[in-house]
Amino acid sequence: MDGACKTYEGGDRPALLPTSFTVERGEFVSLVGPSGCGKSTLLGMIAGLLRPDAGFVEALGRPVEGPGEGRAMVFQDAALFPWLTVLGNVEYGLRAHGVARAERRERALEAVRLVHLDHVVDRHPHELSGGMRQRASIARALVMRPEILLMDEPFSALDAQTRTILSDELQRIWLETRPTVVFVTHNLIEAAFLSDTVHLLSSGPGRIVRTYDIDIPRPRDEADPALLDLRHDMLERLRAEVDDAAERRAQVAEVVAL
Amino acid sequence: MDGACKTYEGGDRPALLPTSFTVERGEFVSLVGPSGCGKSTLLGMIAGLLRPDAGFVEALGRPVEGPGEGRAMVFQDAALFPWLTVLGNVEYGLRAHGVARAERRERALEAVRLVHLDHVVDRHPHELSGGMRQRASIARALVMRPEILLMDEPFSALDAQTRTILSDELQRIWLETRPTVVFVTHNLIEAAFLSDTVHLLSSGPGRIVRTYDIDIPRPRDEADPALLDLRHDMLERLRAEVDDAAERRAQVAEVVAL
Amino acid sequence: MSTAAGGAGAAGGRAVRASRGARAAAIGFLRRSWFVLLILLVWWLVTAAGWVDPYKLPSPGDVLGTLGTLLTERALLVDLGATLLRLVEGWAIGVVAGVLLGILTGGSRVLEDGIRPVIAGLQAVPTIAFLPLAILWFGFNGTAVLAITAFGTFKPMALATYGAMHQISPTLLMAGRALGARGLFLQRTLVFPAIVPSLVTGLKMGWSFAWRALMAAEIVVTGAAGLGGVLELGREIGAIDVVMAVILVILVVGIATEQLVFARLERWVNRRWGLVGAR
Amino acid sequence: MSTAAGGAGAAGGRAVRASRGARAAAIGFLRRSWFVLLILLVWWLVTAAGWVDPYKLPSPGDVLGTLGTLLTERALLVDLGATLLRLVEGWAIGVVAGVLLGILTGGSRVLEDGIRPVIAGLQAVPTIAFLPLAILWFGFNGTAVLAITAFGTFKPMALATYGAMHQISPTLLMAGRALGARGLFLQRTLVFPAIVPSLVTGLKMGWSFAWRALMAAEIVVTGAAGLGGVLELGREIGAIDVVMAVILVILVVGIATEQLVFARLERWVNRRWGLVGAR
Amino acid sequence: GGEAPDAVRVGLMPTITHGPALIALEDEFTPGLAGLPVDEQVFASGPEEVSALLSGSLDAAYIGPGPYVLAEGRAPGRLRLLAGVVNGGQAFVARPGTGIVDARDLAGRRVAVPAHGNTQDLTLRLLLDRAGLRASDQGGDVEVVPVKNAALVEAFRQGVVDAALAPAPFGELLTARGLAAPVPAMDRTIAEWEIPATVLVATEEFARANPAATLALVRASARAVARADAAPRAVARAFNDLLDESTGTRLDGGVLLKALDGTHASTAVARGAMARMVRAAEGAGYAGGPVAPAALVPRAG
Ligand SMILES: Nc1ncnc2c1ncn2[C@@H]1O[C@H](COP(=O)(O)OP(=O)(O)OP(=O)(O)O)[C@@H](O)[C@H]1O
Ligand SMILES: Nc1ncnc2c1ncn2[C@@H]1O[C@H](COP(=O)(O)OP(=O)(O)OP(=O)(O)O)[C@@H](O)[C@H]1O
Ligand SMILES: [Mg+2]
Ligand SMILES: [Mg+2]
Repeated sequence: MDGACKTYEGGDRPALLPTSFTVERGEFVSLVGPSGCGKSTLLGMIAGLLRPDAGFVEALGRPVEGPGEGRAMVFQDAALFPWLTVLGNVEYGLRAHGVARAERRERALEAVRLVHLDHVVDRHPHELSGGMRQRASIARALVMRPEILLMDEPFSALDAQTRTILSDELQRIWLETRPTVVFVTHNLIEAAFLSDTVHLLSSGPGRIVRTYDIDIPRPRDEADPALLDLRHDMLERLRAEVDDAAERRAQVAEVVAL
Repeated sequence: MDGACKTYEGGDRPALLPTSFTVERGEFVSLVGPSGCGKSTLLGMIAGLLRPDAGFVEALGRPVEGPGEGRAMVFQDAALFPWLTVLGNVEYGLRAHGVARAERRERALEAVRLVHLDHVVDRHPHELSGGMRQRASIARALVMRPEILLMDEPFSALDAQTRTILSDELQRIWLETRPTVVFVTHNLIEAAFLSDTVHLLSSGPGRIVRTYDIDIPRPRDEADPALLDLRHDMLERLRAEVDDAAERRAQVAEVVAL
Repeated sequence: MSTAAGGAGAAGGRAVRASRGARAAAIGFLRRSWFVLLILLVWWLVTAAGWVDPYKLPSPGDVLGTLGTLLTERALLVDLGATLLRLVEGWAIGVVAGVLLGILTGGSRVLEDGIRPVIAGLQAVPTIAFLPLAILWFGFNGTAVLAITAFGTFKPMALATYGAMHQISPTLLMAGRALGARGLFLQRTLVFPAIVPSLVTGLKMGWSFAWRALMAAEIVVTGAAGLGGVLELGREIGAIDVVMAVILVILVVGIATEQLVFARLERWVNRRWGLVGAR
Repeated sequence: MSTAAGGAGAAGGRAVRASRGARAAAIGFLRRSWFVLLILLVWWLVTAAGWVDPYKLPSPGDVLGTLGTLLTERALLVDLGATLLRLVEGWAIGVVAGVLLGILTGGSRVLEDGIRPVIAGLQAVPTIAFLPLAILWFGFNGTAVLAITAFGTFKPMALATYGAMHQISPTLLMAGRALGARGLFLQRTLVFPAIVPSLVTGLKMGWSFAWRALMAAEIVVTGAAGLGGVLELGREIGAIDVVMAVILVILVVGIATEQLVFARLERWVNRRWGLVGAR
Repeated sequence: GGEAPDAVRVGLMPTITHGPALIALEDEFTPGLAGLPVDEQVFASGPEEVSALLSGSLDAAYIGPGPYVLAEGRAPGRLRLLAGVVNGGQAFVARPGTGIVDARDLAGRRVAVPAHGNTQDLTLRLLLDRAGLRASDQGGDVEVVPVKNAALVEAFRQGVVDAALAPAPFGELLTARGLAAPVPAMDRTIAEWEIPATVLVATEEFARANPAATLALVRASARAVARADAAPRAVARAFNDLLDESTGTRLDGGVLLKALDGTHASTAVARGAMARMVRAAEGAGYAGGPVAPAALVPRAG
């Protein structure tokens, strides 16, 4: 609880300019920006999976030197291990940390229950729907009891309805467990709906061009007009940001489709 | 010019109920319908690539017994031969028909000029953009001087702008050469913009549920309000048609995105 | 596409279906075996008509007769057993060694870049060329043959492992690392299972190379029991029927292994790894 | 990702870049050859220190010396030439026969379903097992060896062709048929070019099997000139240095073929077929 | 073929028991046979020569009686026995310390022969038979192990086998290196049987079509046999020359001469000896069919 719990100063990667921002403990932050602007790169650095060329990342008061240590990540395509069952997937991180069998099982079942997957613990990933897979992936991250949860477009491979349902569930889970969340998405409504803060990144060499603080009380409703206004605002801003004509078209199409 | 130049009576394929329709010589007909309703199957039967289980297909006064014979086809993903240049691809059908080298070259160059690809005749397909590839594919069909041109979602793999440009070009080419065209698409605007007649197919077991005759004079403009009205009409009709809830959602999303 | 059968009346439908099933099975059998039957027929005709010297091509009956004699009098099953034992042993050693080397060194670019070209180079040399070395190092006995078989398996397995490791989804690796897996735990619980589907294909390849190395070696080192020795015996005494009988045995073993072991293993792995649709 | 170098001043930039280039090349070389160098060093140390019987492992120098002697006195190049000629001939025959069979019969389900299992079965039998038959049918001379080499190549090539044909995009086939291509024209101008990229991989596989079949055959049929004969001779007179010299020659030839022929061919085909990104 | 051949293709093996063949190649065949030049081909083993003869790539060959007898059983009447060349030429040796002095001591032992069905293999079976023993592939307890001549030294050094019936000069070579000792009792028995080491055969087809050349071949071979019998040193030299040419090594002249002691160049073929070979082949299950007694008698014209 010592104020700034995470700071980032980016490297000189071609597509990511030096970038700094801070996330308060327990805060839900979204990163939004055009494709290829470096959102995944940024998240990877926070996770400790990528090393910044310059600058540094600090999490929970310590500099990030590798993965793990209270941070967990959820990927766009779930990235479940196909040879393990749902339970096996959820237990994996605990096994990696040498948690004893009994405790492992118990914690995994608890996490699975949290995402409403207790009826399919023995299924393999290919026997699940896309939404179930993504929920398993979230359970796999939550079971680590992370203080920081990193999510890289976790819902973008899903259809609109499943997406809405999972957004709702994520809000519920977040309200229950209150981890710090850094959430990457293309979906402005999603970002506005879930977050305390939304950072807008620029295209090309990524950097933060605008920050929105969202004070709407939770639990929120996706149809809330305040959210729609906010989305409109962000959309305008994004349009202005995407300078290249071709990119703007693609971007607009993408956003309209949401 | 003997009135009904093509008649189709469909087989009992699980996903295609017996279907009949007639296309006048020189007419531009579009087939629109939900995914999996049998549009490609139908087109394949007209092309002579698939055999109906029952019923028969007649083209140019003769029953269809195999591919060729005045019919040419354009596929969704262009389906160019990657080992041939643009010119080689366009010449291929002529080679298959034993057309002499000199005539082949001349006709191919003419077709390539018609689709504005004369500057890239020596490139291979992977050196072309998606739109150029699709134009090469159209040239490959046109060079056969087909009386009937079959197009299976020829523009669906392209981005919105390229799509619009190619639609315009297709209209121009059609006005110049006036083949009979059977055009399959998901894009209602596209269908309305290009066609004399649009047949709406039902989902599940495919059959024609509605036929629209479009009398707007050519050349047309995609922004024509009459077209937009028509699209709205078709969209409503399609919505009603797609009964399964999940399918309706996907369908609507698809249509909205166009 | 069974809708075509839907037209049949309900009464008697079962009988119709059963006879149809039998007919379909018969057609399926013919479809897969007409060529074998054709070969057998031509073989039989040619030998029965006396068009070829039986010294050069014995009749199918002669070969079967010889096979019977070999099975009863020479205890061919002992030779077969010895060969299969050597094959499985050598292959297993080669597989384990190749996969271990691949996994342990495939994670590091420096190790892989140094070792992989050497193995690729060695794979370009027919394993049998190393037999003289093996005989000098391990003696003129089964150990040399085993070593050659293992070595013949080792090279393609190591190369298959390297290849498979390059195809692991980077996201999967990231997911594992993000969950705290590292070092040997990562290799054992993520890298290895991730490459299993590719390895199954590699196993068959390795088996094929193992057979080749083993047969070539057994033909030279003929001391102990083994099919290679019988093959060489047939050649030495000019008994082509013996040679063909042995080929027949290897053929049957090969097809049985493929059907009963590898095809099943592949199907099981593909199901478990959720690759059914992908193939 | 050369932006890192962008910080260097314009003056002297070229020199810096050149020396960097040289250093990068040196590092690249070391990266790929440290393991070879390590092996050579250990080999040299072990033999120089006298830890192993030179009868079992001659020193690198001895092997090179023997190689020199073989090259000058036994005209090893004649053997190498004879072997390579047989290899290329047998391989080419096998490739043409395998691909032709695959293309001509792969288009028909009946033909493929009958023939493919037979070839797959034969591929399970080491080609060398057919050598006694080949000797009886073709005589004890180069023809038998050639036949075995060709047969050894034929089987995997035919199987690779079948496999490749199943991977042809159905749309491409439909496109060709819609344009009026059929029969032999279709096979020649569509099916064949469409499978070329897969065949290039198959060619390497076939080459590998051709080498194996040829060496195993040459070791048995030692009459004419050939590396297999030299290898067998080395074994017979217990001259391990001769064996290792021959292995060295095969290794160099194998690596050279891979680098100069197959890798280039593959690169060319992948570029021409637009598969650069896909690999 | 019906047309006249342009050369007589004669096969032989690079062993010392083919001594007369080596001499014949050096001198006797040089002027040709009935106007035909001689094209010599060197083979590694008897079965290979048989394959070459039967597949038509060879007209005549110096060959061991074992492979000849087997060929007669499998392809009757295709070959013709022309004349004897060398008798004897094999030595029984045992590893020191095994205590093998007689055939009876071979019970439970491993004995090397060069190849299945070759002259030594058949002779060994005769020896075992006389001692009331059987080879393991005939249900007995003596293991007959095929070991190629070149691998023999290594096999003895590693103790893979206890004894060997080896063609000259490999038995003597083992003895000279101290890896084995002769077993005189066995050698005496073998000598009594007068088993040939090498005979001269031709394809029936060639002999019929070219009687003059066949006769010339037999005569030239007989002259070479006489010379070899008179001058073993010439044989040793011719052998070493051939060895040197193909492998770059020469064997110790003393060993070669000692080996030649046990050989006896002669055009005669002891009828009983050939019959014994047939019996051994049948006993071992090698014979593809019965061998006509007439095939065991040399027939030049
Ligand atoms: N492994 C890599 N090697 C080289 N460049 C990379 C690599 N990964 C990403 N990049 C580049 O870095 C830039 C940022 O990529 P990143 O994946 O972070 O973007 P993103 O914002 O996540 O995009 P998206 O929304 O499409 O996921 C892009 O230009 C990309 O091409
Ligand atoms: N080769 C095939 N074998 C079996 N069923 C097929 C085959 N091809 C298509 N189908 C089925 O036939 C039905 C019609 O397919 P078709 O491809 O004609 O649909 P479509 O209208 O073209 O759909 P889309 O808009 O997605 O291209 C679908 O239910 C499909 O699953
Ligand atoms: Mg990303
Ligand atoms: Mg379709």
